[in-house]
Formats: sequence, C-alpha cells, structure tokens
Amino acid sequence: MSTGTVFMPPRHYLNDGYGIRSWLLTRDHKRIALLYLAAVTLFFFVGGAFAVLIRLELATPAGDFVSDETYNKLFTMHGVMMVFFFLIPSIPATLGNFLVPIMIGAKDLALPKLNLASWYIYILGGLFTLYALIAGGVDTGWTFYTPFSTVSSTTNVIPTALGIFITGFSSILTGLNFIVTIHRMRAPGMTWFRMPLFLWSMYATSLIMVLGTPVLAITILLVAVERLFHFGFFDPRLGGDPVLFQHLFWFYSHPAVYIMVLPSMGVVSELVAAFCRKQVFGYGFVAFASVAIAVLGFLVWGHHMFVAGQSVYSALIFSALSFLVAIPSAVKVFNWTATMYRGSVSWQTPMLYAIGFIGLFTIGGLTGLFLASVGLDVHVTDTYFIIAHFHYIMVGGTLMGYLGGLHYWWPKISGRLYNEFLAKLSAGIIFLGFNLTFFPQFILGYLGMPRRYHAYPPEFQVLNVLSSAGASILGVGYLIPMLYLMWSLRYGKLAGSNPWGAVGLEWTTTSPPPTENFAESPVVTWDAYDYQTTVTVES
Amino acid sequence: MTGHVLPKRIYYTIFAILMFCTLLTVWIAFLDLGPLNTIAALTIAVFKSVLVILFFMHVKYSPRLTWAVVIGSVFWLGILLVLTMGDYLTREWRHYG
Amino acid sequence: MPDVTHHPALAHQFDSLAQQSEATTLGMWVFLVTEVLFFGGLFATYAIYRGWYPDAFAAASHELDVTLGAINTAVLITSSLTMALAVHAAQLGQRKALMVFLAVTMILGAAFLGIKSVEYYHKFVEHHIPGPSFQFEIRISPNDGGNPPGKLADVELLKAHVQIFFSLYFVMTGLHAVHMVIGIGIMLVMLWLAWRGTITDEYYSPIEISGLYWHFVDIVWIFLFPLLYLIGRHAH
Amino acid sequence: MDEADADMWKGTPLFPDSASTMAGRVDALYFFLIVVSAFFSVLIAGLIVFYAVKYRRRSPDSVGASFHGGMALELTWTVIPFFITIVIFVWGASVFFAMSRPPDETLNIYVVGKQWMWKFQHLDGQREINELHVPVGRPVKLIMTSEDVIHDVFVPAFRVKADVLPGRYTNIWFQPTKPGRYHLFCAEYCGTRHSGMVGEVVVMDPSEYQTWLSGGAPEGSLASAGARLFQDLACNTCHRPDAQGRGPVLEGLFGKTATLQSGETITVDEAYVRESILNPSARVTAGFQPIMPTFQGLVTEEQLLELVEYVKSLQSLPPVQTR
Repeated sequence: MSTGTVFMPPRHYLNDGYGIRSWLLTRDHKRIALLYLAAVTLFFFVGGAFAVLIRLELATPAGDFVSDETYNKLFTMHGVMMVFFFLIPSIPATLGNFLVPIMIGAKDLALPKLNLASWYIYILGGLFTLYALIAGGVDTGWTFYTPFSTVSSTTNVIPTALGIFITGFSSILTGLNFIVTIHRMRAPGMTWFRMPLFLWSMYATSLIMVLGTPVLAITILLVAVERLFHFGFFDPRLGGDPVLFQHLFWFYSHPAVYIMVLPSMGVVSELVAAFCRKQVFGYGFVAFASVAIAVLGFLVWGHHMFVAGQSVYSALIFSALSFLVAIPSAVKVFNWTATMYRGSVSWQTPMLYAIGFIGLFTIGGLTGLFLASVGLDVHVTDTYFIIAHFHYIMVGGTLMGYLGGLHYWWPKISGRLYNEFLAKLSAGIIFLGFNLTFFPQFILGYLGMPRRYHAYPPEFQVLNVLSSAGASILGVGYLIPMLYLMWSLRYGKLAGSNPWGAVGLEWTTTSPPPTENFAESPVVTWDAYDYQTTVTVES
Repeated sequence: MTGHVLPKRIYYTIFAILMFCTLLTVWIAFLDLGPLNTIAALTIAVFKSVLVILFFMHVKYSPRLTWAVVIGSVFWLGILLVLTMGDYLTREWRHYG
Repeated sequence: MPDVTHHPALAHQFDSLAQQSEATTLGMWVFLVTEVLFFGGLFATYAIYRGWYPDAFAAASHELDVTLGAINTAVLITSSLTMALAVHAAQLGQRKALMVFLAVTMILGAAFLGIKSVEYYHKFVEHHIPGPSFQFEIRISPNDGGNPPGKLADVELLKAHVQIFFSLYFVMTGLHAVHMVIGIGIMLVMLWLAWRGTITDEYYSPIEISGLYWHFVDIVWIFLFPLLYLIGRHAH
Repeated sequence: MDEADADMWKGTPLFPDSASTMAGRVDALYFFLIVVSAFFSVLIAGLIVFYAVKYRRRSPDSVGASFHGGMALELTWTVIPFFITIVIFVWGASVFFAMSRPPDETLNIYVVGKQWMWKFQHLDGQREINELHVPVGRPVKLIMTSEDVIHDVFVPAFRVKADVLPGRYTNIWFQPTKPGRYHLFCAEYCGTRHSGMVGEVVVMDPSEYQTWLSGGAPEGSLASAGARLFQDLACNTCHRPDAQGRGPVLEGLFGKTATLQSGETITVDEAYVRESILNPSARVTAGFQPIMPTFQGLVTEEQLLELVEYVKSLQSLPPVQTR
C-alpha cells in the first residue's frame, strides 16, 4: 500500500532500558506480553514433548515404549501444561496484553502493577507444576476426577493442584485488567462499536476468566484439602458425591474452552479484515456473538457428564442448551466467509492461518454437534472422537489463530519481517500434519477406542500409526516458526509501521511502538476496518 | 472525585436495621416454622446484604456499570446453583450413607 | 470535582484522578465478582449436602455456639459501620477521624478473629475437627421421633455426615477468616497511607475500594451465620 | 485377527460392529450428522477457496468492496442452524430416552468394577471376570457399581456406555442382535492399569447360552447365596416372615410401595434395599424403630448384590401385609 521510508524508530519499548531489571520489573504491557510469550512458548514445547512421547507409545498396540504408569503421567502433564499453562494464557496474555491498550489508544493497561504481578503468579504456578513433574509426575488426568484424585492416586496431586490454583489467579487478574481497561481507558472517540473485534473477543474472554476461574480455584482447593484431611466432600464412603466435583470442575472447564477459542476468533476477525482490506461482514453480529458465546458457554457444562450419572432430565436440559452455543459460532464462520466476498484477498501467511482456522474450526464446531446430541454422545464420549474434536477446537482453532496473530503482529512487536517463504511453508506443514494427526482419531473414536489408553486392540493400529505420523509432521511444523521468528529478530528486514497496509490504531504508531504507545494520544473518528475512508498513516 | 458523600445519619440507620435483623434472625431460628425457617433465615440474610451493598458500598449512588457488575455476579452464582441443584433434585436414584 | 492532572498519586496511564478512581473502583468490583463465585462453589456444596443430610446438619449445627456466632455477627456489622464512616471521613478529608475509624475497624476485625479462634479451640477440645480423631456424641434425635439418643444404631453414618458439616464449617469459616486477615492487612496499609497524608479529599479511592472489600467479607458472614449456626434450632 | 500383512487396511475396520438394537438408531443419527457436517464443511471450504482465488489481490493498493452486512443474510444463517440444531436435539434426545428406559422384562446381570477388573454376577450364580456371556435377542440390563473409583462400562458394538460409580447403582441395557465376541472397555480413566481393564462380551445363541449357564454356578444362584448370607448375618432374627420380628417383613415387599415414618411413600427397588442395608435409619418404614445397625463395611459390594437379589426373590411366598 505504502512504500514510504521504512526505518527503525530511535526510541521504542525494546530499547527503553536493557538490564534484566528493566524487564523483570517492567510495568509496560508490551514487555510483560513478551515475558508471557517466552513463558508460554516454554510450556508449549514442554507440553508438546509429552505429546510426542504419547504418540510414540501409541504407534504400536502393545504398551511397550513406556510403562502404563509413565503413560498416564505423560497425558496428564500434557493436558495440564497445554490447557492451564499454554492455551488459556496464550492469546490473552501475549497478544492481548500487547494489543489491548494500543488498539483502544491507551498508554497502558489500567492496572500495570497487577499485570506484572499476574506474570509472576503465572510463573509461580508453573514452578509448582514443574516441581510436581520433577518429583515424579501426577497421573490423574488434567480433569482430576474424584475419588481417583482424592483417595486413589499416589502421585503428586497436591503440588499440581496448587500450581493450577495459583495460575488461576493470574488468569483472573489478566481478565480483570482487560475489563477495567476496556471500560475505562478507551481513547476519545473509541466507542464500543468502533472497537476492533479482537477487543470484543478479549472482553468476552475476560468475562469468562473472571466468572469461571474462581469456581475452579475453590474446586481444586477442595480436592487438595480432601486429599489432606479426608473431609469426604467427594468420597461416597464418607457420604460425599464424586459427581459434585464434576459439576464444579466443568462449570469452569467448559467455559475455559471459550477462553481458549474466543481470543483466536478475535484474531481471525482482524486477519480476515486486514487481508481482505474490508470491513468484517456483520460487525455487530460478530461482536455480539463473542459475548453470546461467553454467556451461553456457562449454561452447557453438563454435557461433559451425560454418562456420568447425572439425572436424565438434567442431561436433556444441558443437551438443549449446548446447541445454543452452536448458533453464534456458526454466525461467526458465515460472517468471516462473507467478508471475503469481493474483498482484496491477500495470501500472505497470517491469512493462510486464518483460512486454516476457519476450516478446522468448522470441523471442530460441527463435531461438537455430535457431542451435544445426547443419544450420540453416549457412544462417542470418552473415546478418541472427543480427543479429535477438542484438538480441532484447541489446536486447529486456538493455535492456528495464535500463530496467525503472532505472524500478523510480529512486525509490530519486533519491528522486523520474517521470511515469508518459510512462514508459508510451515503454515502448510502444520495444516497437513494437523489433519493427518487428528482426523483418523474421529474414526478411531467411533470405532470405540477409549481415551487415555496406553495399550489398545491391534485392529486400531493403522489409524494410530497415521495419527503418530501426522504428529511428527506437526511437530516439525511448530519448530520452523520458532526458528525463523528468532532469526528475524536480528536479521529480518525492517517492517515499517504498517507493512500490511492495514487499518487499526496499532498500525498508526511505530514498529516497535514507543513505551507510551503513541507519540500523541489518538482521537478516533472512524469505524473499525474502515478501508474506504481512512487514510493509513505512514510515519 | 466520584464520591457521593452521604450524611452520617444514613449509616447509623442502616447499622441499626442490620443489628435488629441479626437479633430477628436468631429469634426466628428458635421458632418452629418447618421449612419456612430456612427461607426466613435466607430472606433476612439477603435483605441485610442488599442494605450493605446499596448503602455501605454506595451502589445506590453508583453508575449503572456497578449495578451491572453486582447483578451479574448474583446471576452467575444463580446459574451455578440452579443448574447444579437441577441435577440433584431430579436424580432418580437415591444416595445412601 | 476539578480535574487534577499532575497529582502525585496520578499514574502515568491515566488522564485524570477521576478516571483512575473509576478504574480502580471497577477493578475492585470485578474482583468481588470473582469472590462471589469463589464462595459460590462452597455454597453449592453446602446446599447439596444440607439437602441430603438435613438431620446430620441440624445435629451438627447444635454444637456451634449461637451466642458467640451472634456476637461475632454484631462485631462484623459494627466494623462495617466504622468502615463506612472511615470512607465518609476520607471523602471529607478528615484525616484524624479517618485514622480513628480505620483503627477501630481493624480492632473489631481482630476481635472477630479472636472470638472465632475461641470457637475453633472449643471445637478442637471437643474433637469436632474432621479427621481420624473426630468424635461426635448425638444429643438430639436425628429423626425427631423421640428415640433416646443412645439407641441409635447407625451412629457411624450420622457421624460421617456430621463430619461433612464440620468440614464445610471449617473450610467456609476458614476461608472467611483468611479474607479477614487480608482485610486487616489492607487496613494497616490504609492507616499508613492516611498517616502519611497520602489520602486527601481529592484522592481517597484506596480507602473506598478497601471498604468495598471489607463490606464484602461482612456480607459473606451475613450468610454464613444463619447457614451454619441456625439450622433446626427450634428443636431444642 | 488374521494375517493382515498383505494389505495394510485389511483388518483395519473403519466402522464398528453393529450388534444391538440400539446400534442402528445411533448410527442413523451419526450418518445424518455426517451429512449435515459434510454439507457445511464443503460449503464453507468451497466458498473460502473460491473467494480466495476469485478476489485475490491484484494490485498492492486495492481495497475490498464497501459493504458492511445484511440483516436478511444474518437472520438466515442464524435461523437455519437453529432449526437444524432443534432437529438434532430432538433426535438425540429420543435415542437417549430409549437408552435410559429398559424394557420391563430384562435379564439382569450385576456388575462390579474395581481397579482394574470387571466382575459379573449372573442371577443363577455364575461369576465371570472380564468376560460377559449373554444370549442373543434378549434385553439385558446391567446393574453396576464400583468398589473404588469411577469406572465406565463401554461396549462399542452395542453403542452403550455408562459410568460405574462407587456408592450407588447405575444401569444400562442392550439387546444383542448378533452372536459374536465384542470389546468391553473401561471408558473412564481409573488409574494405572486403566487400559488393561478390558474384556469381552460374548453373545451366544439362546441354546448355547443355556448350555453355558448349566455349565457353571457351583455356588448356586445369587439369591441362594444371599439367603445364606441372610442367615449368617442374622438378618432373619428381626426380618421374620411371620410379622413378629422387629423389622419389616421382606416377603413380597420388593417392587411394592412402602410408607415411611415421614409419611412419604417409596417404591422398594434395588437402591432402596441397598440403602436400607447400608444406612438403615435414612428411610425407616412406618411403624418400626430405627434400631437396625448399619452393615456398611461388613458386606462387600458383591454380597450386597446377593442380599438384594435374595430380597427380590422373596416374591413367591404369599404376600404379607407391609406397613
């Protein structure tokens, strides 16, 4: 769009202090975002390493690679690391932290000290969990079902539980900070309906973080005290009910899925708009769909318990409510597709990720209908069908959005461009590897292969081998971006303030932005994605 | 600042009502009202907390957003309680000891 | 209220003290929402087990000291009053009154915790702490059917259910007490801020949001008191 | 499995056996959903690829057309999915209802799960571990409980699954339609050897099943084992058939309605008998004192099942008045 001179600004947030203290004691939301980026990347690769070992074990039907005990610890730690330490903080704490203040034209989040505190809390929780790992691991599954977790397991349940409990507060503080910031820090003229859709999705995500996480906190605390003192809340021998744990757990952990995927949806809205150079079709509907998903997401947790012994009536109500979430999700997919109609569609890397997201999320979402349908769920729940479904949502959805967003805003974050060829190549590898890994698992699931199985009947082997092969391709696909993004930090071409020719406040400031985000506080007089009338500013 | 300075009289009045309600709730607990005992206790507790929220916490004089936050929290608590209890009240099986 | 742009308490990311105060107040309210749901999980647990074991809950509730519970309720409500008066004093810039009310609030909070620990001590002496040493002597008939207590055969089961009550009692009041301790810590900081003169009639939002927290903790107790102490009291 | 070397896919099923009356119903819903999903997936993917090619950026400065949405379209793709989901919900709910309501006449088999094995007890006394023999064509109801943590009975070929919980009974039912051997999995993670908690359901022709039945059962039927236990635990000193005991008469009681002290009435079913053994004073029959001791910890889950079955078997005696 513009070919104005591209330069590195003399003063930006990255060169505003170099010492270790200038990072570890920073209040700058952009630096905290990078601290989070480093930490979640670490946990992603730790969790990914467990996934590799799991898929290696499952390449043969016999449990011959690791022992059953080890296998159980592997999938538990994979789940715990990925869910609590990667997926939930991934987009909000990195891209969200970086972008929320810039996108609304503010100098920082409303509560910067709290923001830094939330990173330390996250790290502290991570240390507890890593301690549990080093001390011998934990084997309850990331779901911690009672009474197994409270009376039967002999592994490090309490340190892991404490790790999750502590990390929950980092999530709460991030959500709280975003809510306050979006309500109180918007630049003059930045009305709610001028906000980029990423902010709507961040707001909706924050609602879930704030409303759901405390229930997980108390639940996990009860598991810990029950284990320590045998209180009997979840132990039928003492008069408790193990199913109560599941109610409380899923009250958070189902909405948590939306903590993972809503931010990704927000990213995709940004990407589709930027790479079609077009207003997102049905902006208001997409915005409200985010909030609707956040609210409806709290009404459906019982669909995790259709076979768990809850009442038939309860199952039917939860089934009906579950379908309601499908509507706003469908609305979003249709609107993104419609946005491409008569757009100016660029095929740059972030757009490839966005397209990948829409495709994989569509499959993930549609298979969700199979699970919401209670009569069918009975057969496929607790099988690989579930595994495939939620990986399509969390990896196909969240991770594609995360990587797409990371590529889109990387020039803004680092001031430099990455290698476009390698980026496109790895996007393709990830898409293929992902489908090869997880599509066979739908078939395995309907065949009846239960999840969390260390050994399985031999007739399931071929599909499992395909899945393992896909996983190795996927693993390579994730390593490549890591390498070229690191490389670009030093050797990448300078990006300039607006390499994509996109609109949005973040592209009006320098790349990387100054510590105060904007040289002058912006005043907003245009709608989001206004490609027709807004002149993109080149500084 | 945003504050709305209330006359001290209001605080003392609310305090008096709260103290009275505390005595009332104890007194009622010792009457045999059947299931109404629990309802009465909860009604008084709700009444007391509404007073605290409206006056001590100044919500009565706060922007609509604060109202939304308060109502939202009660609403979500309601979701948790209603949908969970919905299962327990409709289970066909019975617990045992 | 005039817009103060260069007030020493104004953080760089805000344009005005008013904006800063609105933001921090909203932040505290949102935090209180998380607290509602945090205790909400416990109230859900309570509701289910009280529905399942009404007799055991009534029998266990009789072991709690209503007088101490009621006194503690009064102490907390009084502390809420002094907290509200502290905010009032802060709004009017009355530094001395503010400090006095904060101090009184703290003392009342400490008194609450003192009374609470006396109750805990009684429970300890009576072996009502759940666990291996838990003991419970049935003083009322769980069926209200006029059976002499000693003749009940399934004392063990009733004991297990009573233990669930006491588990809930200790978790709920324990977490409430933790919040009280944190509250007293906050009051200490506020007292220091007031003493230093940081709190003025222009900048008192720390006092205001501390007050929100304190009142919330009071509200939790307003529910805990009848739910724990006053079950089936009419039976005796 | 036969030699599957020649062709990698040989011996690799892509669809499970259908061996119960429920399988067809679940599969029909499954295929319907596949059609719906395929339609929308192809529609979305096709449109995206089509637009991405047709409207690809031709000059670096071009921007997209200016339009922001259309109410008619939005309503269309809100309302159509809504109606589709209603269809799926109603269909799924009707299948689930059928799953949750066993027919009146079922062959009842008791299941106890423990880490990490399945124990089956037939009414005639046969006990099996990790293998369950059932006749073809008869509705079978599994009445299940766990000795430790949560397990889950899952027979893919029957499309049924239910968690097996400690401290209570859950049940599932199925009517096998095809003789054969089918996988039985524990589908709820239960600890170290979870994936070893597997077995087989052997569906037999009725005649073979009869032969199999007559082959085993050295201990006699479940009910007779329960009768012995009833004597050993001295239950018979209070629960006497002549209505002179301190406890209610059990003969003819099962399946009837009993009045409780509280005035409520209750149907005497497995769960109530179980509760009355483990927590006798929870629901005392009107007219009796809560003097029965609890047997919790004194009887195992399997013995409980025998006692329950014994109480159920006391039907043939002349009905005695229950109070």
